[in-house]
Amino acid sequence: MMQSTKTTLLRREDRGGSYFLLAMDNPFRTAIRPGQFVMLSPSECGDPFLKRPYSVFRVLPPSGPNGKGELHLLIKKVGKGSAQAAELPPGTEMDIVGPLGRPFEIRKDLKTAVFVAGGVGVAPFIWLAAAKELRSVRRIALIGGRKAEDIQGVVDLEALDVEVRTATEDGSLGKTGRVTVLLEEILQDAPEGLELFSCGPEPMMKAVGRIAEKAGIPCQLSLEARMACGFGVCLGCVVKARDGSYVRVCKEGPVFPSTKLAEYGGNAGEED
Amino acid sequence: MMQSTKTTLLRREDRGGSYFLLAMDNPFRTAIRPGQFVMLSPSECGDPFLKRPYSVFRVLPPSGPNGKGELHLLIKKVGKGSAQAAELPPGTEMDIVGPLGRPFEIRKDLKTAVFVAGGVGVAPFIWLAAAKELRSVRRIALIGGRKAEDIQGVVDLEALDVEVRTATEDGSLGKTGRVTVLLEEILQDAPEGLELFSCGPEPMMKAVGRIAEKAGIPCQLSLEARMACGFGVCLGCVVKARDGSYVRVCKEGPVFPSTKLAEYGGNAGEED
Amino acid sequence: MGVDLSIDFAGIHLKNPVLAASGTFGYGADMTDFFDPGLLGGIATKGISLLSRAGNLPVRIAETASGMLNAIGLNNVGLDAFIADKMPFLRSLDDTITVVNFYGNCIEDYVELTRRLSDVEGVDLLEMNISCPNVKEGGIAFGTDEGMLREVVSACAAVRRVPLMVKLSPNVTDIVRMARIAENAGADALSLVNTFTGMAVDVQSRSYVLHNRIGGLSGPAIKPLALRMVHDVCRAVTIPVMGMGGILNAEDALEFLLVGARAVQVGTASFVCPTAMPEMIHGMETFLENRGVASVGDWIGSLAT
Amino acid sequence: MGVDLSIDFAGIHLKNPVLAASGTFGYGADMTDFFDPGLLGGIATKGISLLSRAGNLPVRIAETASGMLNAIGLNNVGLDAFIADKMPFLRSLDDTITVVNFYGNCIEDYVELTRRLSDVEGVDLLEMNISCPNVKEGGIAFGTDEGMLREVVSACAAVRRVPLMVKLSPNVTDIVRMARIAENAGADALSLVNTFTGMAVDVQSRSYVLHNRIGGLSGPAIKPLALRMVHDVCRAVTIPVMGMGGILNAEDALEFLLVGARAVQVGTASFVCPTAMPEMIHGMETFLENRGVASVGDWIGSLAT
Ligand SMILES: Cc1cc2nc3c(=O)[nH]c(=O)nc-3n(C[C@H](O)[C@H](O)[C@H](O)COP(=O)(O)OP(=O)(O)OC[C@H]3O[C@@H](n4cnc5c(N)ncnc54)[C@H](O)[C@@H]3O)c2cc1C
Ligand SMILES: Cc1cc2nc3c(=O)[nH]c(=O)nc-3n(C[C@H](O)[C@H](O)[C@H](O)COP(=O)(O)OP(=O)(O)OC[C@H]3O[C@@H](n4cnc5c(N)ncnc54)[C@H](O)[C@@H]3O)c2cc1C
Ligand SMILES: Cc1cc2nc3c(=O)[nH]c(=O)nc-3n(C[C@H](O)[C@H](O)[C@H](O)COP(=O)(O)O)c2cc1C
Ligand SMILES: Cc1cc2nc3c(=O)[nH]c(=O)nc-3n(C[C@H](O)[C@H](O)[C@H](O)COP(=O)(O)O)c2cc1C
Ligand code: FES
Ligand code: FES
Repeated sequence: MMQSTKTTLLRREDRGGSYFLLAMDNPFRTAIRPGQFVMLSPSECGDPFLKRPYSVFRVLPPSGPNGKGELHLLIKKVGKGSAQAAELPPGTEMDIVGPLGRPFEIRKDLKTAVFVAGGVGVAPFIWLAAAKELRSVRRIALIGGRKAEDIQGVVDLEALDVEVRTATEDGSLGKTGRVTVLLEEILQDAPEGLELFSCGPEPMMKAVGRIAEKAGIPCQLSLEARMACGFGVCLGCVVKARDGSYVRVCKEGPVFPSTKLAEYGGNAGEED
Repeated sequence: MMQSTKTTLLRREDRGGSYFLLAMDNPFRTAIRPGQFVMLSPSECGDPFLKRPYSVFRVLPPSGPNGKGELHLLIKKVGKGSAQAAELPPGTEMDIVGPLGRPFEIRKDLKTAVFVAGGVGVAPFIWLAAAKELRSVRRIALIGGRKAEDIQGVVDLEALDVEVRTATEDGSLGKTGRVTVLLEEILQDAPEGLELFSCGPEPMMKAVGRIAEKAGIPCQLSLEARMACGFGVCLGCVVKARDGSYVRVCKEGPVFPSTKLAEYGGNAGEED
Repeated sequence: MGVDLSIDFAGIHLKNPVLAASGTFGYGADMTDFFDPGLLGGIATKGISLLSRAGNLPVRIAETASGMLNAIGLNNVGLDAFIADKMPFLRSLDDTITVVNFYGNCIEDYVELTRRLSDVEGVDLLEMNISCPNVKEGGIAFGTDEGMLREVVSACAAVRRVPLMVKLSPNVTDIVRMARIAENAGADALSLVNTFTGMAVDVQSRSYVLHNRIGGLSGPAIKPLALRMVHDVCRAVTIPVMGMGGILNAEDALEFLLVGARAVQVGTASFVCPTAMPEMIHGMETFLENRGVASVGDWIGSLAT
Repeated sequence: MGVDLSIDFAGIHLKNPVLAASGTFGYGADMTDFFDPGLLGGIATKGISLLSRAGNLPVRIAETASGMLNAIGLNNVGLDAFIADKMPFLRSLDDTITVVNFYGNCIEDYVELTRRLSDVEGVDLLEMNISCPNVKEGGIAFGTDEGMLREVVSACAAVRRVPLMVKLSPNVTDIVRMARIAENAGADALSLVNTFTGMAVDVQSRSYVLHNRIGGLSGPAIKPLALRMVHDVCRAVTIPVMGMGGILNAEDALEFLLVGARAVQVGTASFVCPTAMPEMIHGMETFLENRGVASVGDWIGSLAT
């Protein structure tokens, strides 16, 4: 059940580079599933006009009888809204809508979950890695970025016993190159009961989708899109499905099987 | 010399009812004259869109070698901008333009200065009362308002040895009735070298102007108007002069001799 | 206590004058998590065409100062699916009226839609969209060309069996003229405004933001423009007017009513604040009650002139 | 380093493409406390009429979401006082061009103003204001009626001795059509947009906010609308276009240049931030330099299509 409500900023944690974590009261009555997101208004005035979508990074359970629990978001400063969010003092009340969207699906027979993340795309995998259903599953996170500061979430994932491998384009951390290089390595081992979960820049996800489909491995992609509402009514956030129709990233997504999407995987998008 | 600059909010002081005082760094190089105002942006985002004009209530000199001095404004919460200003945490940076407008003129032969203020219109009189040129002048402040909480600035004025008399329409403080009743009393004594200085709601100032002109007493009025720029270029803030032309409240004013204005004093505006 | 918020609109009883605007509330069932849509005076559906339409390629939206551009391109399920799949829910909302916004490529489409929608149980009001700036074919021309406007409205008015409301385009030199033409051609009511044609470009990529290049501007940015148009049209026609454009809260809605609109539609506000409409209804009630206005009908058109 | 910001505009050398918009910068001397007006590419004066005008009764302005309405009503000192009292300062700004915005009640006024202003030393460009929504007489009709537009532009073009720029009204169905008419009638350049007609009402007093009832909307709210119009006009005419409407910063200005404007005017931004223009010039330079664009001329019209 979606709610439109308010939350209070508890603290802000600098994560290096242009990344930061916002911890706020979890105002939602419904449990948040991994892959779901919220629409957050980083300012109390009408500027910027629209809320911004952010993946749920982590949820902390209520502590104490009246505790509300905490909701954490990992945010990269890229424009007006995120820059404002980076300046909010603790105690700020913010408008928030959530939990939104279709979460990751976790198959019963999943044996090895590989998270392929680019930059801030790592955000949903902390909460996914923490999922009860994944406790006895081997979890590997492949994180890529331009430079070291773009490799986020490593400590958070390792704390959850996830195997983390990293790659940077400038070689400043982990392997030199793109995250897809790490993925090809994993696929050579061909682990059993494998599924890919990917989130990051569009070209990266297209490449991941292609690799997955070539290898015949199931792959779920968490997409981004410009959103006006976040809950399915504006039809602004669509992406083309393989059947030619448009599907809403905020409602049918943000998580899609790669095989559902026209421009991810298959023969599409070979331009990368 | 006007400046467009930034200032930092130092503290906010509740003054009862919907009144509060904002203390900020005085960012201006030029001395601020009594009656001048500033244009203040109460928010860092573009909403509300325009700055708001506020009279200078008090200026504190720099203390210590690097001190900037302080600028104080007395603000009444009436709408969006003032409501936002009331919530700003100390430390907030605000855009500010000033000092603006024509100040009160202080005649050499002034013996008794009577300030006639309505509500937040008392704001400019604290800084006027503190003026060097007025030190040896008898200063009387007549302050009116609807109820007790609307009578502001009394302690500030008394601290400057100003004689303060008050009137409220509901009788909750001072005389019951309008501030003009207090004015009529003063005029019966007909003190020597008298001049009126008035600021407050339009109907009040119109009445004061009329009384002054009937009694042949000079009177300066500090007007309000909706302003877009505050420094003379938009021509939005005009008021009709007695010669039929329009004069800018932000540039030729906000302080005008009552005799200059078409709708204040003289035979005009008898509707009150 | 209790302010009477109900109003008669073109012979239809509205329990309150707040309706969801077309294209911003789906087919009525998408926002039930946030509030009971049965609280609304009415719901205008996404624009329906004879056949389903996929709409425009993304990017479809761009944020602007106090507003947004959209180039959805009338993405909709098509008439048959609408009647079969979407009407049942709308019909279930007893005293919340259903306004079906519809759109054609040519006069024949409009006429057929009018005819077929008139027969659908539960359709209270037809809203003819001749003003969508986001589709390449006919649509927009009907809204900006006087002759075509007259023709399409006359043709539909002749076959309507429920009241026909014409939704006017603001992208014209003289909207009052268009309003009069629609009235004379037989419209039972008018709604305005649709979105204003606008554009966004990105200096980083040196390209258009929207795939469609142009989009329709909505939200608070357009409120002063919409309010002027609603004001002028209300003074020029005798049929009722539904006003919209940038309404965020009760005060905004009361402004449109003050200048003469008999009801309002609320669009973009619901994206920013999903509960804007129920809060607005409540706020209107409180405001009118505090001012001693017994019925919203007394407020409508009561601007001092 | 060093980006060449200079540009040729209708045969006039602009040292940079940022000009103060008419009605928002007085006669050039009011904002010297904030910055040296000689930094600007040019200054468009408040609209000048043959005789001085007092303008409209207050209230003249109303704030709106990301914008403002004004109903100043062309309050100005009149031609003679302008030439005698205001031109000396403008003339003293060596390489900042003087654009005289002017306004008449009838064709004869426009012609006389064109003739007389052509002879004034230091006037570089005439900007014909046929689009002010805030005066009751002729002005606005010239901007929205095709025949009158053709007539007034032809008449003035015939007597001009400095380049004549026609400032178009956005309150039309098809601004491209108006642009072509002005071009064919002999305009040397176009500027757009003037303000959009809007209204504000106050629910507390149940009355109009502006004494003039309607006013012109300016500021960021209109930027997407203005940008679309400038884009379309630039593709339709061969004479240079000066773009404006809601420009606040370098990025906004670069957007207008990107869609084809050869220069921009900045209005309302100066009220909100008196140093917006010099900051914008600096910001444009930095942006272009970072992108390796050597000359602003290379940026103009370089939108990927
Ligand atoms: C489901 C979902 C989950 C997300 N989760 C996260 C998260 O966990 N952490 C995080 O940091 N970000 C996340 N994002 C992205 C985030 O929403 C954007 O970075 C944010 O909206 C940017 O807002 P802004 O005001 O800072 O930037 P803006 O000023 O709005 O934009 C900055 C620049 O980015 C471009 N831009 C903005 N949004 C998009 C877009 N959706 N697609 C392409 N270009 C765009 C703009 O054109 C502009 O050039 C998510 C997005 C979606 C849809
Ligand atoms: C020279 C000058 C000095 C001033 N000094 C002070 C001061 O020291 N302290 C102080 O509290 N206020 C002062 N004011 C008034 C102050 O500027 C306004 O109260 C403020 O702009 C309101 O902003 P807001 O956003 O809170 O209200 P808004 O939301 O803008 O307006 C609230 C209501 O007031 C109306 N309104 C707003 N401004 C005006 C106006 N100028 N005239 C008539 N109606 C108006 C609006 O229509 C609305 O109904 C001064 C004004 C001027 C011109
Ligand atoms: C995303 C979106 C989709 C829209 N779709 C339609 C539509 O299908 N038919 C229509 O007549 N108007 C459509 N509109 C216009 C709205 O109904 C309304 O006229 C306009 O948005 C102005 O109101 P607002 O400012 O409250 O949003 C749409 C508007 C938006 C923002
Ligand atoms: C207060 C004010 C006065 C104006 N006066 C004039 C004028 O005299 N002549 C004119 O052609 N345009 C006038 N304009 C319009 C501006 O020049 C400009 O076209 C418009 O404001 C859009 O630009 P902006 O959004 O940057 O302000 C005026 C605008 C404002 C806000
Ligand atoms: S963001 Fe509105 S439908 Fe997805
Ligand atoms: S406020 Fe702009 S001229 Fe006075």
